[in-house]
Amino acid sequence: MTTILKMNQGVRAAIKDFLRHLLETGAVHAVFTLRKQDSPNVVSYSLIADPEKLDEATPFYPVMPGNAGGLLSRITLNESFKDPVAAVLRPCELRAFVELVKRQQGNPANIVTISSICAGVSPLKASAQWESDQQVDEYWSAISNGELPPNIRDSCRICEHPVPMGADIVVPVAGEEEIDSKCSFLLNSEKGAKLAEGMPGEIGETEQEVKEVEQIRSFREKQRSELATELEKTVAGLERVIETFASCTSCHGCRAVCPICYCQLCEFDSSRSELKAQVVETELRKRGGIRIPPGTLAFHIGRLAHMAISCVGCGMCSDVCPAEIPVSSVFWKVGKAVQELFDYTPGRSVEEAIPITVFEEDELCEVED
Amino acid sequence: MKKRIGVYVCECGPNIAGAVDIDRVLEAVLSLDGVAVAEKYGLLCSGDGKKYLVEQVREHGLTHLVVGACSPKQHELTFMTVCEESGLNPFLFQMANIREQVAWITPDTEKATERTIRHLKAAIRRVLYHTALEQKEIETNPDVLVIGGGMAGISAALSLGSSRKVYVVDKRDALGGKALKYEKSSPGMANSADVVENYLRGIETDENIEVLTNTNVEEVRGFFGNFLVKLRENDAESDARELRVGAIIVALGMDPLDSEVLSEYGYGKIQNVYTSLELEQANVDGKLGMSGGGKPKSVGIVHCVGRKEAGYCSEICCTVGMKIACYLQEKFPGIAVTEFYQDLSIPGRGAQVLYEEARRAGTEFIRATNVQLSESDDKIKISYERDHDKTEEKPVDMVVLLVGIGPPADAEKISNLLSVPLGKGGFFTEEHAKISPVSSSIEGIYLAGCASGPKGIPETISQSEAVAGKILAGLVPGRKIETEAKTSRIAENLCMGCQTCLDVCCYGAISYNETRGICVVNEVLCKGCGNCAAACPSGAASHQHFTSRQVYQEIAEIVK
Amino acid sequence: MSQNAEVADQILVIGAGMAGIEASLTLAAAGKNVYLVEREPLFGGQAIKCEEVFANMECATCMAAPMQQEVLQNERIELLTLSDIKEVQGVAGDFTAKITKRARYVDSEACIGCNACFDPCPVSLPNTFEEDLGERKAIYISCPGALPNVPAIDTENCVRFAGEECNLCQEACMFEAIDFDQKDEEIEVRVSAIIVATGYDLQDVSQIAGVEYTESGNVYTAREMERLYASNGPTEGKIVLRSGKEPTSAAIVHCVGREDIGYCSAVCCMYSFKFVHYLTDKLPEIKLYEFVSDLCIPGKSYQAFYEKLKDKAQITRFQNLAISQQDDTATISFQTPSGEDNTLEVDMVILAPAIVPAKGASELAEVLGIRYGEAGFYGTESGIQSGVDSGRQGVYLAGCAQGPKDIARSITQASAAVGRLLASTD
Amino acid sequence: MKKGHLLPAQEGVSQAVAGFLKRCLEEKIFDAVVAPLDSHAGYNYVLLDDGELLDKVVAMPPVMPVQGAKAVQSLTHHGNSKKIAVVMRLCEIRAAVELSKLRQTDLENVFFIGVDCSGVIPLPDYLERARDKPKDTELMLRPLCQVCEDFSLAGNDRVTVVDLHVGTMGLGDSSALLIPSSAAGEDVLRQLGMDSKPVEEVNQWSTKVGVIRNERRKARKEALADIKKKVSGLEGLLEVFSQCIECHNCQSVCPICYCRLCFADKGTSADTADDYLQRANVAGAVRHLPEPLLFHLGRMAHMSLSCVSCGMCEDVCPVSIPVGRVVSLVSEETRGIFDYMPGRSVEEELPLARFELEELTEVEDV
Repeated sequence: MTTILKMNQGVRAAIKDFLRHLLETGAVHAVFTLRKQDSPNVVSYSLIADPEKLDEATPFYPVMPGNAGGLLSRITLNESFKDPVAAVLRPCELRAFVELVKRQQGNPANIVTISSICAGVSPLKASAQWESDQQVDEYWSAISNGELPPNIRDSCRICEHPVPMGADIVVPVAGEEEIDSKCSFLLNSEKGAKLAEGMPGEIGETEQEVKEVEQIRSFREKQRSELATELEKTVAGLERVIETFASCTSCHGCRAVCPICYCQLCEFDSSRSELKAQVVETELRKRGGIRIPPGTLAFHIGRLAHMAISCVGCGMCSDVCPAEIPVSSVFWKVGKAVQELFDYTPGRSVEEAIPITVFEEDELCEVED
Repeated sequence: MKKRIGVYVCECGPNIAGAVDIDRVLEAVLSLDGVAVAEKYGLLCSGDGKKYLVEQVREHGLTHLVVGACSPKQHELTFMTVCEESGLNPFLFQMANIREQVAWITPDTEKATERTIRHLKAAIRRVLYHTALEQKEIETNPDVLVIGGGMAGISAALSLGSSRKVYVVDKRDALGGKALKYEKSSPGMANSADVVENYLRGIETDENIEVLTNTNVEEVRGFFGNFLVKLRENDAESDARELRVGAIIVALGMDPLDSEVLSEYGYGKIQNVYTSLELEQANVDGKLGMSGGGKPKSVGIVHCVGRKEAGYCSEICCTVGMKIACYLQEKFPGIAVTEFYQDLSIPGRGAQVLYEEARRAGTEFIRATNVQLSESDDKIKISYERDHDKTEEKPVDMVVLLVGIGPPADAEKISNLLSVPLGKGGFFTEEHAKISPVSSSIEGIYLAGCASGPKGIPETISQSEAVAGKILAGLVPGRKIETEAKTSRIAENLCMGCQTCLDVCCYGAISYNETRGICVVNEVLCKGCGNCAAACPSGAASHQHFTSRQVYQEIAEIVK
Repeated sequence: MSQNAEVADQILVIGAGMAGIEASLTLAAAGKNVYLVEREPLFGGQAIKCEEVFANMECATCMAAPMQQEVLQNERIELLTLSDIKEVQGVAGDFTAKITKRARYVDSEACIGCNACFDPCPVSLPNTFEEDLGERKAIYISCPGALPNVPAIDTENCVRFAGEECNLCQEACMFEAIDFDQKDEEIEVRVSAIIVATGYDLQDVSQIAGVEYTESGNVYTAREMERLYASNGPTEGKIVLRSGKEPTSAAIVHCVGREDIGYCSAVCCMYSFKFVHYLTDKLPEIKLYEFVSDLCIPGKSYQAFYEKLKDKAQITRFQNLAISQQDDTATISFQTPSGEDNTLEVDMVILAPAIVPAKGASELAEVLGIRYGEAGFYGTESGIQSGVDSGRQGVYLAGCAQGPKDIARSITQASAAVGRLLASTD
Repeated sequence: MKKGHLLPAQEGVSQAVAGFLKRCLEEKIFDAVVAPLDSHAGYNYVLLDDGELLDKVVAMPPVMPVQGAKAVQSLTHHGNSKKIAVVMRLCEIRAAVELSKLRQTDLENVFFIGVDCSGVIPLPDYLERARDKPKDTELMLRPLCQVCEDFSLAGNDRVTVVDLHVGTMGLGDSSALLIPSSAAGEDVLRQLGMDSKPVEEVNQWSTKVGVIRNERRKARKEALADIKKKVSGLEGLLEVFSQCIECHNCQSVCPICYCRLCFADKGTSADTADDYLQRANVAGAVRHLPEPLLFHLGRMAHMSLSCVSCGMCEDVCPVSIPVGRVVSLVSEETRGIFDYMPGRSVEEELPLARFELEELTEVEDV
């Protein structure tokens, strides 16, 4: 049984009202969410303490200028919030935060998490060109038509976990056809239920497990299997991997925006990864030539090894890639395989240990003996 | 270990107590994380106050100390000593200046109290990020290397020889330098060669002084108290000799301005045009006179040759000109000597005496600009502008050019060897032109004589004795020297080896490690100025007591 | 300071200007114990009267203060202010000096320098440290920032010492630092050597023929100019005439009194051009004249300084110069090098007087038994030597006491005196 | 007039250059060559000593996926004993020269072969369209390429580090010029028995380059004036950089940004969650990270003097900030103060590493 708060207003207005309610009642001291900047069509994550500033908040804006889970982990890296704060996170952002907490990179104390059943976000390259609200309107009208919005990130199209795991409050968005006139908040935890006290609306109980509408879910599944098949062809096998990453400019932007890549100095930027004279000699002798700067592929393989187990599939990496490499798709493919191997879902819960940190006697028996 | 910060506010009589509500301040800071005690005291810098602090640190087992009182300039050292006495590392201490920066300038008690809280919070937050630093002591070698065996070098060596071994190195084949070429020294007109020879005898008889002529300095490594010097004889196949010394004196002397200007005066083309040095030499050799052997009846002495090009006044040429006038008048009675000067630079009493003597002997002084020489019949025609307008001419038999003083020819080479920079005019740069005129920016390397700028012999000797004073006081046999605790560090994993820090380090404290491709700080040499930390774009270099983190933390609290 | 320390390790330094400070610090570093005797209630000499010093226009107090602080904090240096040397007996290696330490009437240990005692004092009088351009009380420190930061009572002007029942300052002091019962002390010290660094004075310009200078007119001495520009001076750095007006024109006259004293004072040309910087810095519109006889700007860095400033003033060569004062102006009459007579009227005249031996120099020389020349400077400038010789063994000279020189040379000579001293005792 | 050797190029400039380089390798004039090769899906710099690989040389690729200076850096950062010929654009060579001043490249044994550059297509545009339709004339060059004056050595005294230059402009399709521009360059031609004379084609080439340069110069003025208007004042700066998502791609691909870890990535601020909360309380709301503007200003402070205006940064910005143009503008102004030209010569010292007695006098107080 889950407690549910039903409201007779559109979700975008309702969430702002809810947040305002939290601030005004002092239930939380600040809200971490997307906020419009002074420049038109620019949003960024902000910590908002003044209820008046909530007018600028735009929690479900279909753009992800950074994985908020990663950002929240950096803010709470040294110590947790001392006063309660509400954070509005997309499911993949919430899962990234959980992964980071497991790795001691963030501290969840005093944070109430509000997440949504996510319909996806626009690629940054596209949203950077928006000059009006047209694309945003299209996004919301697609949702109210029960469809998956157009022009969203590839990673969103194939997203396996649009339903958040472990959030205190869940706001259904994807598939809600009356999204602009009514909405409901699922109060998953006691904390969540307590926060909703005093909000106008009808409190009830629902047994029904929240789902995306079937249409969207099946669409995403179809996309996933198509992508998987395609990736079998394009990525599997060394030659193809090389080809996929051939246009990599070594900007390492994928690492910079990846919420899971929390290292200050990446192994692949360190002096250990610099070209060594003897490598040059060997390569010249063997092949007559060597690509410089070297290590393009090694970087991606290495990064896969380090973080694929925790990849939450948010798609930031693909978004910032100047060479249009489908980084996130490759990572999804590899991540999925590794995660399945250990029956591990990154970000499912803080308690679930990261597979490489625990030893199970009977694991990986297939590769032994 | 859990952090236990003690916060103590000094009432400073009515100075702070009268302007700030100290009790409210204490209450506010006591609730902060890590603060174990917060107390006030009448006068913390008093004997009782210091005793009180020592007891407090011990009693409460404090790990960090914060004092809110006057300016750190006044009592930071006092309280750091308190830390030491109480067994706390003195760098785990931070002082908030709440007297000068708050109490004295904030009439409103309410505001002053708020500000005091901010200042203390900032100090508390900063001290959390302090690390214990250690003051190290190192053994020293008291011996001294003197580079250059002219007047500056030998007088320095003589002052030092009684207490330690002194090595005097000169690339030439004998000591004595240029002063040996003068009959007399201006302005005092004492017999120069006699004095120099006297000095040289002193050097010869001093067992502690080793003279190495025909020798070049090849390499210098190390730091104050522990230099390792490699020397090699000129053109010799022999092995390099290695010396260990604690201090180095740069006494390279001067060379006349190597000036194309000379040829503008017809030097080298017109007969009987000499430089002052040539004339001195001829005088000492007893060959003073015209090139054909005759006696000159009239001589023009041209001042400020090369001054405009060099951009500075060489200080001693005016008196040298007068000295030469005296030589000439003594050797050739009845001779007409004219000095063509721009400005007479004759500071002090001695110079005035010489000037008056030259005038008494009949020397004519003409303020002249645009002096030009040309041959006319068997005379030299000097044309010049008097008082910037009238062009006049004067035919003379002989002309002496007073050529300015330039840096020693070896300046650049030695500068590179020692990492002591050259500055204005190409001379060695002093640590501070006014209050540290004989030290270089590198501790343990000193400058004497004309190496740091033109000067006369008395001033040169004064500098040599001053260097001796510095060395005798600072490098005592058997005494260790303390190094700076607040030094810089370079993080190996971040350093790209670009050596920008090396360029900006004033103390030669950073070296480049070829094998590892990174820069390394020598903690003994580092004075903690922080230049490297400011210049390093990647933040690999940082100052241990002023890390970005410490500074940001402090600022963050102040601007909250 | 340890009473039992060997005499060999005790040194007396007379005069706590830059040279005396440098000598004391170097001696202390060498492990010597130093008595640093200063006549005035503050120390730092003439340098700290300047706001900035040539050629780098460095803040003089910022340059001196760290050295002064070091003196105050150094356990090996005992600074005796308000003190005079009365007698010196003995020979090199064992001198006995008698010092009179005049009472300050303020306990230096108890006083924290909060200045609370000034306000209530009923007496105001011209501040001689400020060349009488500002006022002070009978209990006073010479200027903000003066060290030691402990006031002194001027008994000649204090009403209590004139017999009145005043203890206002004592009442204002929270630290019970004011002690009217303090007495002058006679101190006897045994030292192995003495360094004399008593500095210089400026020639009294009112005695110079042809120069009309009164303390109320528009003619100023160089030192008055220094205090006018000083941020801790009587006008807090505002350049105004005694009338309160800003000058629109000023003439800086070099070599004042040079003919009388018969030598060049070495530093006046440089500081006269420094004044061009001072004046144009504060009063950009001011019209400036420099009256120059011979430019004396020796050394590698001084000419560049001159070049930077020379175009900001009209430079005139002169001979036979006379100065007279009017109500709002001053008039300079002079001859150009070609002999033409000329006059110039300006709002302000600044004189660069000659550097002469410090007041009482010859008397002190008699006490110390050292040589002094015709002009009254100690030692000699002749011969080939550094000038630190005083003519008496064990007594060394440093700084302008030996002859006019700039700060760098004073400091060099102070180190040299220490060098000679240490070399002879090691 | 410069002297040059006329190189037949009926099969294209790339093949002509490949042929030349092959001969150099055969004659052992160089131990190896660095040149852009057409490989797999893009153009990569390759170090090679096998002449056969030269068949894939593309003298002037239409894109710049990696700034060539980075290739030289990765090869020579820890010294280099091989004699290497490097074929690159002038902006890449100049960046390599800047890096040598920062001790990131060792150019002792490097022989630079410059090539006339007609500009490159922004990487995303190229990948989207031009890869399949290389002759698509609709495609615009990088904004900074459109206003670049230093694209050729003809009439250019601002770049003195090239040993040999390949001139192609104004010569039609069938020939190219080899212009020796250093003693080493002349020496190489001599060793190969290739004469160099003041042929008529040199004139043609210079004229054509001159015409283009004049257009570019004009365009540059306008473009910079335009950008100056945009970034003037704090408001303008904030606006231009407000979209920044702090991916720092601009810094990672910048040839001059050689730091392993950027100051902005070090997290030195160590702000706690509470600090953010307090700031939010004061301001009502705060952006999650330090203003991106601080990062960009800091970067400009560090590298703008050495900026070669290659435009890499702009290519990789996922949110299309004209970062390259802004830095280029700032660079032009800061360089002007010191009369400094990045990559002009190896000897010209970095202004910040050198102390001049007489500099910045306008900000000094006497």
